[in-house]
Amino acid sequence: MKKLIYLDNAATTKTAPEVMEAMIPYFTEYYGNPSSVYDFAGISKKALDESRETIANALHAKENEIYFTAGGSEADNWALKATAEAYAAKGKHIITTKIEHHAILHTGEYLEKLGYEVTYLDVDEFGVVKLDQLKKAIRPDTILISVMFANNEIGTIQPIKEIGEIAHEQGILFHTDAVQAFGQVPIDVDEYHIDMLSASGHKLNGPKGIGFLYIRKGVKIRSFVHGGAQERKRRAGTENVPGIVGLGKAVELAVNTMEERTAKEKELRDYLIDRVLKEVPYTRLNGHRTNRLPNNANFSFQFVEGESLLIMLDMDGICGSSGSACTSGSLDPSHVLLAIGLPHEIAHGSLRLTLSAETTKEDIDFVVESIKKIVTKLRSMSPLYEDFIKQN
Amino acid sequence: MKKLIYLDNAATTKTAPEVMEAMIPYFTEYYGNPSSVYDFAGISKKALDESRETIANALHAKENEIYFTAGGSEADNWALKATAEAYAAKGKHIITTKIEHHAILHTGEYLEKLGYEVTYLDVDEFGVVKLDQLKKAIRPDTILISVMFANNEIGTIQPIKEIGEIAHEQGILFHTDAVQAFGQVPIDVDEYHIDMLSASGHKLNGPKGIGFLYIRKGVKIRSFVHGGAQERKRRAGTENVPGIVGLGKAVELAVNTMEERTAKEKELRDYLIDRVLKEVPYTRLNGHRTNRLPNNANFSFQFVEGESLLIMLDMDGICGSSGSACTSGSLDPSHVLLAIGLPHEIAHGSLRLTLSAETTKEDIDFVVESIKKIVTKLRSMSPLYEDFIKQN
Amino acid sequence: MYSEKVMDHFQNPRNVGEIENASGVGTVGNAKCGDIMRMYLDIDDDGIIRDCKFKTFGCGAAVATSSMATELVKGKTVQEALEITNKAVMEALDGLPPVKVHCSLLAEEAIHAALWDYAQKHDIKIEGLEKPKSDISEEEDEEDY
Ligand SMILES: Cc1ncc(COP(=O)(O)O)c(C=O)c1O
Ligand SMILES: Cc1ncc(COP(=O)(O)O)c(C=O)c1O
Ligand code: FES
Ligand code: FES
Repeated sequence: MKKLIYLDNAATTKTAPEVMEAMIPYFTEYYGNPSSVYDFAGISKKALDESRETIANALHAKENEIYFTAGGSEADNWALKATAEAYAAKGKHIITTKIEHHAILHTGEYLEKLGYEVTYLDVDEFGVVKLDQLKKAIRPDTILISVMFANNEIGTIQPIKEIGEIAHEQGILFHTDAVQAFGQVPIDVDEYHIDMLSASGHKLNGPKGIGFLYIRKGVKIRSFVHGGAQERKRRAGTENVPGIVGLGKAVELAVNTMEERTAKEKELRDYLIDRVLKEVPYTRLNGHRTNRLPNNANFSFQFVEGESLLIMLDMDGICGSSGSACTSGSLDPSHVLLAIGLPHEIAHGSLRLTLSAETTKEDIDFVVESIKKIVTKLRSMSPLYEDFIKQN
Repeated sequence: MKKLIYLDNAATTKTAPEVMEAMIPYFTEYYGNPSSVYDFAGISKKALDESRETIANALHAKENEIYFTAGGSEADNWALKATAEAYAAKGKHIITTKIEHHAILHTGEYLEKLGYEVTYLDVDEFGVVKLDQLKKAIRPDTILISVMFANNEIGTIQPIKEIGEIAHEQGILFHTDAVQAFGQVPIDVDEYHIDMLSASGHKLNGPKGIGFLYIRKGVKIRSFVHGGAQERKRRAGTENVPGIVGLGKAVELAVNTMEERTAKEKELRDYLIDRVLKEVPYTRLNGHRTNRLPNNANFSFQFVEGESLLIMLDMDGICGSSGSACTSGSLDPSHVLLAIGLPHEIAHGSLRLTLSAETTKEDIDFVVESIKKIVTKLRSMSPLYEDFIKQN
Repeated sequence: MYSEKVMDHFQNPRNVGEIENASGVGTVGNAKCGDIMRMYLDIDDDGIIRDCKFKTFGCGAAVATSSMATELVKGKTVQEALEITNKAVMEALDGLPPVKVHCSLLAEEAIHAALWDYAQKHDIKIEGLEKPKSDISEEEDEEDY
């Protein structure tokens, strides 16, 4: 296989070798069911406890506030559905934003069908939630505010602390989907007034199929998966021991390397952004210039369609992603890019590149040259570009 | 560590080395997100398709009828909750049994709170559902019959084909929890009239944290986890690619080795049962003598408490399990043992031993001697035994 | 799951057995988990517990607490024995897992039941001893879910 420049780390990441190493014994050697009585199963139980502790520490939370799930989507579904159920007597109004991941948006729509009311807040042109709109949206029957920590497409980081303060002043629960942010930015659930937080292993060099929901002690929570007594009777199912061990290791690594890693990523990301904006005309950066995930760059190239761009990058060995309609199951362009005010045809030509610790300056140089070449080629084929040139 | 005789394969199994080998590349090498556009992610996508095909073939189903989940519990929850939701207009009555796994029972109780009615069928002394009772339980508003294929505690295999026929004659959907049976007995969803079937990877030497729900084409099904467009838009969340690959491999192995493996297990199981019943007085076999899982033996030793028995077996390096209250989170003894008519104090002294392909005759001989010694010791300490001896 | 002390008392329970013509015998059961404990006491004329034996049908914690309770009781006066609480037994065992705390109540109750039997047989009144329940089952806080 030719050299691969993998710049789609917001979609998923490579499982780190250290994570692999930590997991392997729990598949074939210490495979006991943590619920069993014998000593052999105690090894699995201990591994769960240690992973839970590592994760709790990373968030400044307590161990018994961490509940393992099969990933970010399950955690998001759980947070919304179970809160809706447990607090229905108080009210049936939920506030979220227009730029959430589908795991939140579609769950919100589902709850609307069940008779709940959901307010989807707008964001400004950089993708930041408007705090005054949030304040106005709060009603006596509002039971939950769910705002993502950082956006998966444009990388914008929300003013989580301010949102948490507003929620808590009003006695409303605050959930944040931190699937993209956890491991990339420091999070303190107390300082930020977070009551629930979703995260997913495969976004931080951990395994796929494992994640967690942080639930602050005292929050009334119902089960989402009913059955056995696992996870303090809150989430049934034999624990994914290797996955949980892998997640714990990944969190440990992410926390320990965060400062250095993200500083390096930011530098490369800014180098990438600067070069692309300077060297490719009719291009814009989506998201906030500084308040964004350290590894995220998101561009819109006018007159260019996203899927074509991706396929050509792929031919150069570059993996990226696009908010283009054509790459997703649905045919609507990204709801996030529309929410920040991009017109359809520009939203279509977006490119998200998300770096990892392994990304080098050489990679970025290669990518910039490739983008320049491809955008030029696609524009030369584009009727939109032809019209534009003729009109100018 | 001293030699371990692992006889708790109904709780969980060792991940097979072949399964490990198949999975590993998908963690660190082919880690792409199957939903992505580039070629690199196509490798992951292809792996999913292959696993789906293997599993479909094992059940005589079609590939697009297999939906991956995080395990058996999620599959059970999904089957019941989504059917309840999708068919509420037809009726709100569900039939299941008293000996289902908690993933079914607790989900049933949850649905009852939502206004559904659930009939829990009795079983006979061997743990077999009574077909005439089933027929009588059916009502015009019955939307689902859910009966487990084989019981996890006592191993009894149900007359699934007959139940499927009854369901289909009445136009009622039929779900079976085959978490214990899949890979141990041949299953043909068409022949048995199964509309939905739950299975879990870690019960058949596959990884933990992965399972699937078979859903027959034509069955109206709602999502349980809402979000992205994965699993034909039915089950959101980035696919657990390594887990799915491992599950596929485990199913392939289970199917290929089934005949030979289960014949060997049956022979050893019967040897174990015969020796224990013959050599340990005041002992009974729970479950059906012949219609039982090839690897399952379940005994009750009068006057003996299960947890003590397990801990002493553990000291001899033997891993088993018990339906005793004292070993579970709840303090009630096994609902299954009570359902087959055992009184509390006998249900307490139950021991489940579940064999694997690796179990040897030497293991069984060692285990029988150990049981004899321990049961004698525990009886000498038991006030119940003292009373019994004095009275006789 | 259990401390080393618990495992030691479980593996090598002290004072298992019966006492013929015991001064007092008490049998208590835990309706909640179905376990049963019987305690035999041999008490001399000065009211000192000379010997103590037990039999238990129960989990590892139940066996270990029975064993430890007999150790604690031996040599004590009736009044001292009465003051042995389940907490004291648990502490002597270096603790029990939270779900097993109720098992230790069996031991405390079994001592009380045997002392009650002794008092009945010898027609004496022991200060602070009430007629024991034959079934103990104490409410545990279940978290709602
Ligand atoms: C019959 C049965 N159903 C469901 C389950 C749940 O499966 P899992 O633990 O994989 O969620 C199990 C095993 O625990 C089982 O034995
Ligand atoms: C912000 C956000 N939330 C939720 C998810 C869902 O996570 P998972 O795919 O692990 O279920 C993702 C990633 O896909 C995400 O980026
Ligand atoms: S033109 Fe093909 S999907 Fe948009
Ligand atoms: S005595 Fe039953 S759980 Fe301990």
